Amino acid sequence: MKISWEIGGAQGAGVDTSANIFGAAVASAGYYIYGNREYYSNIKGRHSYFNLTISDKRARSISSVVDILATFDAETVFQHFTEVRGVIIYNKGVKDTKLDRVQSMEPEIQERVKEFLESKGLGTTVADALKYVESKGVKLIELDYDEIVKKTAESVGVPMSVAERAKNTAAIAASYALTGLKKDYLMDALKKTFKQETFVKINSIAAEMVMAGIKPMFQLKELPKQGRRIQVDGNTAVAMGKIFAGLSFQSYYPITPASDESVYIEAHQEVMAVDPETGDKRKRPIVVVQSEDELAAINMASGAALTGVRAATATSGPGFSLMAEGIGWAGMNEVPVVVTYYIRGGPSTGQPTRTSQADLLFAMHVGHGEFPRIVIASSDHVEAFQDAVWAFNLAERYQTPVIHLVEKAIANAYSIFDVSELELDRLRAERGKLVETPDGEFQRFKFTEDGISPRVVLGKAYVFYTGDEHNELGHISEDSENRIKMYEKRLLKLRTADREIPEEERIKVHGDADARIAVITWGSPKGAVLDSVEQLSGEGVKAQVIQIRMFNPFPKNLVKKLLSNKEVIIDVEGNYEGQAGVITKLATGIEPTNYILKWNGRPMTWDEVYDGIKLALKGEKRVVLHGGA
Amino acid sequence: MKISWEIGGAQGAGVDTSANIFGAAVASAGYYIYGNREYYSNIKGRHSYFNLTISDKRARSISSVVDILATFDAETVFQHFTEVRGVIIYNKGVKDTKLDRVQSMEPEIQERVKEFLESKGLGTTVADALKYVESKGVKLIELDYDEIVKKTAESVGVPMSVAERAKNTAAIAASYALTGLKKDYLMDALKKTFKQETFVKINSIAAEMVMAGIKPMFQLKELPKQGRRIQVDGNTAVAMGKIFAGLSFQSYYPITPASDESVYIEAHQEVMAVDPETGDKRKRPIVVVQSEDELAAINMASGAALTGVRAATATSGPGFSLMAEGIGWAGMNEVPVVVTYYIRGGPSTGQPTRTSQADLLFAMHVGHGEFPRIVIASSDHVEAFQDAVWAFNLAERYQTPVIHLVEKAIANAYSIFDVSELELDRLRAERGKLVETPDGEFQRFKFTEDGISPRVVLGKAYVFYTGDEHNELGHISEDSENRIKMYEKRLLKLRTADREIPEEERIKVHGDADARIAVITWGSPKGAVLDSVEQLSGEGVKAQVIQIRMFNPFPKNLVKKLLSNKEVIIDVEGNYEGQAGVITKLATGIEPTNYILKWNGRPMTWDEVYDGIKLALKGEKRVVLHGGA
Amino acid sequence: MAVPKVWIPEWNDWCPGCGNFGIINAEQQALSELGLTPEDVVVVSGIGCSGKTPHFFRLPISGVHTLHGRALTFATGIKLSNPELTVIVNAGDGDQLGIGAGHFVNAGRRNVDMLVILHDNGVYGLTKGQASPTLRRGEKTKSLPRPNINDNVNPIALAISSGYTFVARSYAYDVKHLKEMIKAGIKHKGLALIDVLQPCPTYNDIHTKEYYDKRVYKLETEPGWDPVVRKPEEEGEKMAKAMLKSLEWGERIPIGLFYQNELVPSYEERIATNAPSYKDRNPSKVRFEDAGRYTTIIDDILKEKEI
Amino acid sequence: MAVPKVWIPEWNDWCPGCGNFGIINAEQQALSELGLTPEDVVVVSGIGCSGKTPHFFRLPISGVHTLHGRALTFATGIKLSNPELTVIVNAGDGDQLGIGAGHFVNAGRRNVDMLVILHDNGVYGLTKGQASPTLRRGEKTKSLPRPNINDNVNPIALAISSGYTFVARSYAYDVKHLKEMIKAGIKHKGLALIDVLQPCPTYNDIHTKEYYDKRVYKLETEPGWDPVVRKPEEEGEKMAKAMLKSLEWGERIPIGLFYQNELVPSYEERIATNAPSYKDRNPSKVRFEDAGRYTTIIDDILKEKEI
Ligand SMILES: Cc1ncc(C[n+]2csc(CCOP(=O)(O)OP(=O)(O)O)c2C)c(N)n1
Ligand SMILES: Cc1ncc(C[n+]2csc(CCOP(=O)(O)OP(=O)(O)O)c2C)c(N)n1
Ligand code: SF4
Ligand code: SF4
Ligand SMILES: [Mg+2]
Ligand SMILES: [Mg+2]
Repeated sequence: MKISWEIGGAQGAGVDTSANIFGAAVASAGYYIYGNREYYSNIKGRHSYFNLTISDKRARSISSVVDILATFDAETVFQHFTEVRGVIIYNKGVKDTKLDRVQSMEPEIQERVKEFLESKGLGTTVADALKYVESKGVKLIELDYDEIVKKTAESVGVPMSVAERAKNTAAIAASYALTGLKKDYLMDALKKTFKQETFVKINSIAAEMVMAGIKPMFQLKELPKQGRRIQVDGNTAVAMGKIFAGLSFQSYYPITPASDESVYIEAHQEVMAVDPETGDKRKRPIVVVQSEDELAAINMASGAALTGVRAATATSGPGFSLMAEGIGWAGMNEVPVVVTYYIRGGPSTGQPTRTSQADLLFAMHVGHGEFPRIVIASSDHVEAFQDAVWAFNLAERYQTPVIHLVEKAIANAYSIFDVSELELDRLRAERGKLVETPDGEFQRFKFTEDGISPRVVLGKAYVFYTGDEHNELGHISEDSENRIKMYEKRLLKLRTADREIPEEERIKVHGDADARIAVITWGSPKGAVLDSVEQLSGEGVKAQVIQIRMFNPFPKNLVKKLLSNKEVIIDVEGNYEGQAGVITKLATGIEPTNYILKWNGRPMTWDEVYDGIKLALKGEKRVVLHGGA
Repeated sequence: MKISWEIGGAQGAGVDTSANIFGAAVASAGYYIYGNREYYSNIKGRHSYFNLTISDKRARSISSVVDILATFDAETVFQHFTEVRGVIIYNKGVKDTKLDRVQSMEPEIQERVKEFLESKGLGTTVADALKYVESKGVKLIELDYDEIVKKTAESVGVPMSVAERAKNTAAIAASYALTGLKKDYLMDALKKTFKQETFVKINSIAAEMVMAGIKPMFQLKELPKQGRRIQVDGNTAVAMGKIFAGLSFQSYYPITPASDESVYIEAHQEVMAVDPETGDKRKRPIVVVQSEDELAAINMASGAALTGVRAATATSGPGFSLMAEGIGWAGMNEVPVVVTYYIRGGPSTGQPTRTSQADLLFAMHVGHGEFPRIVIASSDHVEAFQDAVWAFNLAERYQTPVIHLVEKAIANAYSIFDVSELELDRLRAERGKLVETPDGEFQRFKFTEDGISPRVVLGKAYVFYTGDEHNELGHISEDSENRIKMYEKRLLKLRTADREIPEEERIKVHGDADARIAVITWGSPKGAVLDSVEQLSGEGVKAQVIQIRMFNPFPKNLVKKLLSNKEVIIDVEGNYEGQAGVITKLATGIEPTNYILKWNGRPMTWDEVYDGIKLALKGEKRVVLHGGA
Repeated sequence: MAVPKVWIPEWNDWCPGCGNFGIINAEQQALSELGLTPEDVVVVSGIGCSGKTPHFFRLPISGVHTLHGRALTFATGIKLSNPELTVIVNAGDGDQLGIGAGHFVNAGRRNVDMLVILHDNGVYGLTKGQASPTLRRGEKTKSLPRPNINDNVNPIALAISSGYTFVARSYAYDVKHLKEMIKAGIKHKGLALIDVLQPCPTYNDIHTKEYYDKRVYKLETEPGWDPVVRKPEEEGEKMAKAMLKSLEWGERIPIGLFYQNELVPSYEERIATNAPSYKDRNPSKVRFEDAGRYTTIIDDILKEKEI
Repeated sequence: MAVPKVWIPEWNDWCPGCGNFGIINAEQQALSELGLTPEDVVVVSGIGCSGKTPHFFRLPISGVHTLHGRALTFATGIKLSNPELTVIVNAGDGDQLGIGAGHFVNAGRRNVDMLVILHDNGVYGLTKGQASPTLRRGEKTKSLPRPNINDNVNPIALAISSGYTFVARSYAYDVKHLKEMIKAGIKHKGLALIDVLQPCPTYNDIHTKEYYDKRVYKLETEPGWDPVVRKPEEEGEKMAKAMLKSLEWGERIPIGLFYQNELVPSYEERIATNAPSYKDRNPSKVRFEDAGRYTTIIDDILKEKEI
């Protein structure tokens, strides 16, 4: 069972809060949710929307087809009406609004909507768009937002301006009424959100008012919940993972969609921990520095890492570009530092608030010169947490920067899942060859069989670091023979990692092992891919999904083995070049036979992937996805 | 006929000047020269040396085996004695110097020399090293530098401190005497260098004094010279190419080994040119800005390019890392800007004064997001000039940043060649779709069939640029459909370039087409590869050399065709990963069978490549070269 | 230049009441009043709410919306290659004093003839209101979880110690004053900075219109205030006075001209000293090719290297 | 900490007569006289001749030779993670005021308790003598093809306007004075800068030993010179005085303390206000794991997100 709900309005008009209230209500009734947030690089006025999948099982993707669309304004109707198959909730007041009066809509989009409506022989008002959907069987729920606000204000006895947000509650309440769930959950959610009594009152009254007039469309029942469930977005999941794993230093420079992670950590600058010496619970501090730029951010983190703390930074494309030199220094000096790389639309400033998977190859090659860059990628919120932990372990074990890829589509999306999925008890700290009590002269860059030297922190031995090529003591060396060995030593660590880290941990395999079709994917598309493959499986088309979790060192033997008996290999990813496909080809010699690609900045929906796979199976080599307003 | 001459001494003690004087003398006699300069990242005191190949034909590589070694100090003897097969010229005063007293020598190197001498049952003085080589048939020429200085000073009537540099002249003069060439050329060279009469006198007297006592070892004859010849290093070759091609704006931040290019341009801030309107010769200015950092350098150049001037910057690894974001902006805004990328040893600060080819993959992927980066690489000084011109044409034609790779081994090496090789008459300016007199509204990013839009410069039409995704007018657009098209448009230019630029121009093929052996190479190793293949050819081993000049767009069809009938494919390059091999494999599906790699910071010599190829043919998969002190 | 047939300004998506409206209005009025033909104007901006300025112009100008922190560097390249253009930089306080502080300082060393408008709103607007480098320690604007722990940078003192030759402050809601400052800044020969106090009603709930309205006063009304350097000897003293004045912040906040010194040669003049042809040959107008043939006479250069 | 069995200092490859020798000597003497145990000292450096400083120490310290322009950022990370360390930054004028100017300025806003030693030689030494940001316009040092066309930056004024709380100048060949300044800078609570006039005999043929020897005079000998802020009200006036003084350059060049203000809390103190546990728990010494098990109690955090 899955319901797709969408809500939209102008940035700053309460879309997020509304989506959260609605989500919380539904989740309290025992449902799982996956939610995606879309917004412009703008503070107020541009169109933003939230898209939720509600499910009795764990939800992991959104859909192109919307069951219930709740709209705050005319633009939302114009941008989304063609997606809806169930109900549209709209404001009576915008019915006559003409397309060309919606100034916040970009001219290109207006143009397209206009063409569409005209091609159907319709005019260009909201009413025309609604007429179109109605003809397709979509139900319309008209609310008079102004009237609702007025009535609410009157009944609570406040000025209309104070009751303004009752509009939003009206849209949610109408949506909620359609689910068939008992109203208590919504009322609780409103209470939790609005805390202050007057506001709770305003919103509860508005909700009751609206719900009274709406008949349920679905018959959702309350579901039993076992254990604890949490709702987190990707930024929070990573932040929590880092904190759990002992993060003590985080530097960052504000950037969308990375900074919310750091802001979250800033708000949790002290965490409770057990002191191993005494067994007591004590608070420990986390230093968070908002630096002057990303050059500073990466280098501060490296500096911190040299003192032995777990140190990280988080950024997105433009900031990551600026970190290239610093990451190289960390590579040269074998510094265990973690960079959480939130991928957004590039190149350059690109589409700051939209998703992308186009920075994979850059992450693999960042910084001049050859050195080991470990690259991992999370595909959902549970992995985002776990990989944040994993990243620190890898960094300390292999003494090299670890780049943890998380896309905007994960960062700003959220899911509800059971805490048990995090497997907190299974997670262990690995500190590699850290020497607690060094003795005598310390060769920080000692040559060893596996390329990994014993490590000591600043303040515990006399150690030297330099970005120049150096000898085992860390002093500058230009000797050509030392150069050959020290250079090789660093790269040897990557081979050691390749030998030590089970390839099974570097990919996740889903679906049917005997299938003749393989789907390669990574990161945020995974949920959509699994849902589409599940659907296809129901239709008798079996496929095996290979989700790549670590790109460097790449699990080449296992991937090669898995791919070698496949007839069709479909690479599904959010970029133009098929970058994971490129890496796969290079590592295994096997090239995908088909590509399903998307670079319009919107996350993949499960149904467009489903359609894409079908097209691929019909022989289309390169399917480009267009979904999402 | 080839003679290998080497001279060494402490940084700051006149090694370069001496090598230049010697080279000029020999060149005046009609010989070609290829010279390589090695030095530490240090101003005074560390070991530096110059290695020259003198030849009657165009010289293009250096050799591991030295015919004449001229030494200023003990360290040079210790560092180089094992390379010599002909003569060592040394200072009597250092004979008793013990290895462990040479403080400027790095401990690792001292250790190795010590082991070597001890393994031969010798002590560790200079005399011991000399004894060893003598036993191998090497001749020794002992000069008493102090005595020479003293005598010279006396005869000119100046204090000894003024005649100090007579030492250097002594070493050169002894070397020159061995060539058998008539002394006038040396005397002329001394005159040209020292200009001031007293110094000319000092040095001429010292030279005469030394030459008198030395019998020629070679019988070099004066050779006839036709046409003009020039001697240029790589920095100068690129600078000249840029100036020729109309460079009007160069920004840079000092960095080895790039800044000499900009310093040269700074010294030529006005050049004579024909004014097309009047036909008159008039000076035109070149703006050179030493910026505060490399972020500024790339962005100033992009800004300049928007006004229609030919604009460039030059840097090396650390600076290039800092340019990642700026290059992305240029890609996004379709700015024709040229970045000359001097590759030195990385990662990080690495080996600032040593060569490398390890930044190729980084250059190919620099900057977050997907956009066309055109990457070309020069393999010698003539190409360095021509490619500087080519780079501007490519940049203007495809309206995208062009990265021109030049390694330290080209930048700081020089060759003597005939001006006619530059083919100045053949070189033409291509400005692509530049619109001189735009009319009405200008769509700077107009969609076109080939992805290339008409371009207008700032000040001639109202145009907009932004690093955000934009519409045809250059205004920010987040529309998902515009995104798909505009993104594709930019990448389409790469396909257009791939279609338009003849693949024959993107590689150079040398040697035997029917050979079963192919050697893939690029950049500075080319000379050594050609010389070794020539030698092998004389021995009946035929090979075809494929020199890659353009990595993006890669000439995949031609390379594939050339490789498809080969049994052995040897990739020769100056890095660890075999990066050109990686690119070749990805583009053609064909992987090199063997690798000859070098990453110790020293350029490849032709004889070590020769040995390497032989080892490869014997089945060694991966030959790692160690040559060079 | 032909005026575009259709000049449709972009929809302005700043928040209602944003101080940026005042800035763009003053800027447009200044350009009009100076009678500058728009084709000669290039507005270069950084990244942030302020960075969108050129897109929102209602006058037909050209706009270059660059990278965060880098506007000054692009502007420098543009101006030096085509000195006939009027180049104005609009960028935020985060942009110029945080990530771009290195360029901000070093631009002072060059004194290129441009005007820099600093949108000083105390926050990182477009990234949702984090503290910018002009927010004072202890201040807690809307988005901050806790009071700001960084000290602020003083843009006036910083500009003066970096070598800016025209340093002023204005206020976004005093459009007339700001317009006059902009005109003076454009007319000034050399690098001009106007620190514009710009309320951000969305995120900065401390430095609001109400806050400034009652504090701001005009330096020109201060008896004896004369910030213009007329003789080299006056330089040090006028700098120091301006710096001292710039520390005044509290119940009274001065706006107006803090310092001006046209005795310092512009970078363009300095280039012309080294390359006299720069005086009368605008690099962007020199033709380096003639029907594809390069016009450079490379012979002299080759000769230097002839062997 | 166990002293290394073999402590062999690296061979020092600075040019004979380089001012850096004076700096490293003074620095070592200062550390010895302060009785600091070397294991607690980390010398962080940039790139350039000056950047090699930690490698050339004869005292057993730890050294972090970082990137060009970035020394301050690494140092900040080190110090904040282990506040018990004594952190000293040695870096060049190109390093700190050119490529690193953004960090130089923004470090002032934080006031982390560290000492910054600026090797002020007027040139980019290691890249062969180009003009650095402290070289004045019109000066032509040995490697320049033409006189410098950039104005210089005044490190003293820049530091003060950026918020440094200890700002001094010294001279590489007055090792005693420099040593005392270094000691004072280390003892100062907050961010300290010492601008060290450092002759580069190889490339700077203007600002030589001879040049400085006859110009340098000590501020402490100036009657009434009192640069220390003792009450908040004095701040503005003392800043302005220091700035005015910093403009003195010519026949007389002042060295000594220009400005000091310990009333400003250090960044460490500010962090402790937000996270009181920082006061007594050095992050680098907190154990986040116990035999592999994480010690963090994540429950409270999970609870916030429970649905
Ligand atoms: C290199 C880089 N880092 C971070 C960002 C994200 N970013 C966009 S706007 C902005 C801050 C804007 O603040 P400010 O410069 O004060 O401008 P305002 O929005 O306040 O006008 C930041 C940090 C970016 N675009 N590029
Ligand atoms: C990003 C980057 N750009 C350029 C360089 C090259 N570089 C090495 S040292 C140096 C300048 C050194 O000057 P300064 O900082 O004044 O130090 P000094 O050598 O004078 O002590 C430069 C530009 C570099 N290492 N990294
Ligand atoms: S966030 Fe602030 S600065 Fe940005 S547009 Fe809104 S009010 Fe203006
Ligand atoms: S170049 Fe100058 S600064 Fe560098 S070591 Fe030599 S004298 Fe010192
Ligand atoms: Mg701001
Ligand atoms: Mg310097």
